[in-house]
Amino acid sequence: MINKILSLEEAMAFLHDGDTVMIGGFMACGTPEIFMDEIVKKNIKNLKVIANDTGVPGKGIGKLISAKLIKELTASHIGLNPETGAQMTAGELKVTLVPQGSLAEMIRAGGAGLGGVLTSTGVGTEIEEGKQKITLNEKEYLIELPLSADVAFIHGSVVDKAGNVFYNSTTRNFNSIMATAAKTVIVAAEKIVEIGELDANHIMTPGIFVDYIVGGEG
Amino acid sequence: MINKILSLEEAMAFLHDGDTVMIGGFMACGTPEIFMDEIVKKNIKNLKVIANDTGVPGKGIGKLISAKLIKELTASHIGLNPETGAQMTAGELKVTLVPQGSLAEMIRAGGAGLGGVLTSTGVGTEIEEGKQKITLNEKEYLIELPLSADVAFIHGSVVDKAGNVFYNSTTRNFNSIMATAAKTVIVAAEKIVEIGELDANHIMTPGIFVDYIVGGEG
Amino acid sequence: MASAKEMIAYRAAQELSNGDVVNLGIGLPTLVSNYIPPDVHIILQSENGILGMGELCMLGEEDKDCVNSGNQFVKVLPGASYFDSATSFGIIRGGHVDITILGALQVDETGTLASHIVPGKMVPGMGGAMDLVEGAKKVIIATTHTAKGAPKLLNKVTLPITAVNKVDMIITELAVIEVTKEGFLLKEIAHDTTAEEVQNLTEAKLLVSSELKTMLPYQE
Amino acid sequence: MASAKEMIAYRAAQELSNGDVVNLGIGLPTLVSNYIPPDVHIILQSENGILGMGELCMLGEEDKDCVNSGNQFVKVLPGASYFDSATSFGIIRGGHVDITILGALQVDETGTLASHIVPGKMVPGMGGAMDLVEGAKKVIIATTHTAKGAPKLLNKVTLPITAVNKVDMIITELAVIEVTKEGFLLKEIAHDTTAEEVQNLTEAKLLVSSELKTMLPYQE
Repeated sequence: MINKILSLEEAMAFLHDGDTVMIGGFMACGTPEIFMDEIVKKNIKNLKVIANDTGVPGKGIGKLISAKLIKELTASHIGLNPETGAQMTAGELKVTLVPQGSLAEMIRAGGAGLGGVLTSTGVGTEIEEGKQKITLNEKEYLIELPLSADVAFIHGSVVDKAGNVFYNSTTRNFNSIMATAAKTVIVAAEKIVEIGELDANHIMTPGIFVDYIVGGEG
Repeated sequence: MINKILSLEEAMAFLHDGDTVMIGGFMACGTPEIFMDEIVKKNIKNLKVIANDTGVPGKGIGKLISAKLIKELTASHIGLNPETGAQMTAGELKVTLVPQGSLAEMIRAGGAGLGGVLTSTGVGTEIEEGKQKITLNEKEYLIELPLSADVAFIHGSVVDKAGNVFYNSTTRNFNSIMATAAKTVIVAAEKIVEIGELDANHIMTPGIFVDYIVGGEG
Repeated sequence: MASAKEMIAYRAAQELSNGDVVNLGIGLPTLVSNYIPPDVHIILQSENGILGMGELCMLGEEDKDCVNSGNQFVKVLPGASYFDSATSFGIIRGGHVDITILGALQVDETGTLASHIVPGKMVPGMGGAMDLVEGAKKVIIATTHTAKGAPKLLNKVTLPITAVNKVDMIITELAVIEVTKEGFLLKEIAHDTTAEEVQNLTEAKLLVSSELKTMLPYQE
Repeated sequence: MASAKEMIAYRAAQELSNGDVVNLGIGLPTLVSNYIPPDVHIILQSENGILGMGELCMLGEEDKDCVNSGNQFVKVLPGASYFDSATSFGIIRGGHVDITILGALQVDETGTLASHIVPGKMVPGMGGAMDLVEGAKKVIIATTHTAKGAPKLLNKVTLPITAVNKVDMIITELAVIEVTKEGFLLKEIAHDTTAEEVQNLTEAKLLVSSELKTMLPYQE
């Protein structure tokens, strides 16, 4: 069996300046904080981040915002972090806002090898801009394209040594779909267990999606 | 709390001649057999069935085939039930074959309110026929449209009285996605438990998708 | 004396029926759950991944892993379930939410809504609002009738649009308005106002229902 | 003396590396799992919803809920997981299966495959084959070199196509052939044959590798 467990330092070697990075969590719930801290510590810059939101200042992705490490952001909501809006207004940060449900489907499509999905969400709004539209049965849809990333940083509540992940309660959110959509997937585990300790029925992300495991989260 | 538990007889009142019906299972594993038997008993005809396959003679959807109750079939595989092929050849049964992964996405799209999904599966094959194609970044995709049904008959290993479903092992297959894509969803439960007995983290189909529960399966 | 927000939330709660799957937006709509009649059992969805959400946690009751979409610690009821964001918006976009109650910056007489952005001022992003308004079977806007005296119920939305022709009903402290093909239909007014007064605070023309009623007054 | 099928399965098994996620088609490809070198640990996917599939069950070992895609009772290994069909084909279509080994009716020199239908004769349907061939990182066809003497490796597929330009490698009892942009490249031949004999049983032209090797002979 391949050893997937790395130290925080080893794991961070997979992230480089300018990479496209998916970061799990919803308003910092289920965001892998140890990676946020380490990215700040290592000062890895010009990141293109795909995430639901940017948390709040000092929490979750808010840490990367405060340290001005993000160059481009794709998210559904930035309202609870005024620093994000300020950097956007100052032209330091390029923000692409995407409806939350479309964002989830675009990430899923990236992981599932779909060329895109058709959604009526956003039809008739600014979300249409630059997107291809299609009419089926007299209803208009936007073609939303898949998203993928160089690295996904996710949170796991219980992770076995094969990389199988169980997410507790509402920490699942974007973590399980992001695990499918990046070249390198690194999970911050609250608890690491032996292979076989997780019930095969309760595994939410199969281990094949997880490249590396770092302990010490949460 | 609304009572969702019905007798087999009561549940079958929701199915009518000519209905479009989704039936869960993969080669009869996870197919709700009590409903198959009851449909045959009640002789409900001219059904338009959406399912992965038609099982084998005498098992799963094979029971409906043997009784000649299916008029139109959308499936990915019929090879292990020679009666299906015979009825097709005799012009008694209209069969539309769909790649298994596309079938799963089409059902999911039906439940998730997507207008369709783009897949390269089937490009350059007979599957293209009658379908809209689209080229994105120099790659061709088929637009696969959502599927939905009047009634979905699914199997559940453990079902609580609110309709939350846990599927054991490989019985999940098409059951969980079909539960999202039909007007009326009826689950054949192997075991019915009180509300709260299933761990909220282990529920695979939230109870809001399940209209009725029938015990006595498996 | 109840505040306008309390009055709106109270009235909106009366729209909910037993068994409804409901998603409440952040802010005023969240208050609705305080006023649901005791014999009405609804299933609250939170788009970050809960069906069967319960009350906010009191201090000391928090489970660090269980929050609502407003990032508040919440309890869940027996029979609740958790899921990921793709599944959550499958529930929403797929029409499995019976009612969503949301706030608004502007609504117009075609049911078009602006709720997520004020260019140059407030740029929070749409979060889940666009999908909710697109996908929920019934969309109720719960909002103060005006913004510091300026009408919010317009002939035509001027702010960036959140969703086109999707609002079914508007509940304010002054009125209950149904969005029909003919435009705004005034169905109820508060006991201390008149249809004329409501019209004066509304840019779009109000059709007055032949069965105009008095809004159910707020009760503790 | 090993049968052609055993020889093919044995050779195909040598293509697997430690950690590979592998999906084996029904029939001949399923035999491959019997010949995986003991130091190679792969993760078998079954498209009905398993990662980490183990051996077939012996009589009396069956769990009625746990079958493979050929509807046989199987065991699962520690670390296995179950999932639904949409997730399963997300794994397949999304390129998370490293290798799929499948049978074939015909393959042509462009890597186009026919495997699922013979009009008027055999109409089983494509099952998961179209998605597997489309999505797997590497597609290996494990098949007898001919069908009762008739070539299966053609200039151009004549049966209904399963997937276009997707086959990477073909393993038969006589040869190992790589599908390159220039066409079929003969890389290995069985110890008891010659490149000429293989060419005689192949419709399409074979380019012979400058490093032509003898196939690893079958060992128990």
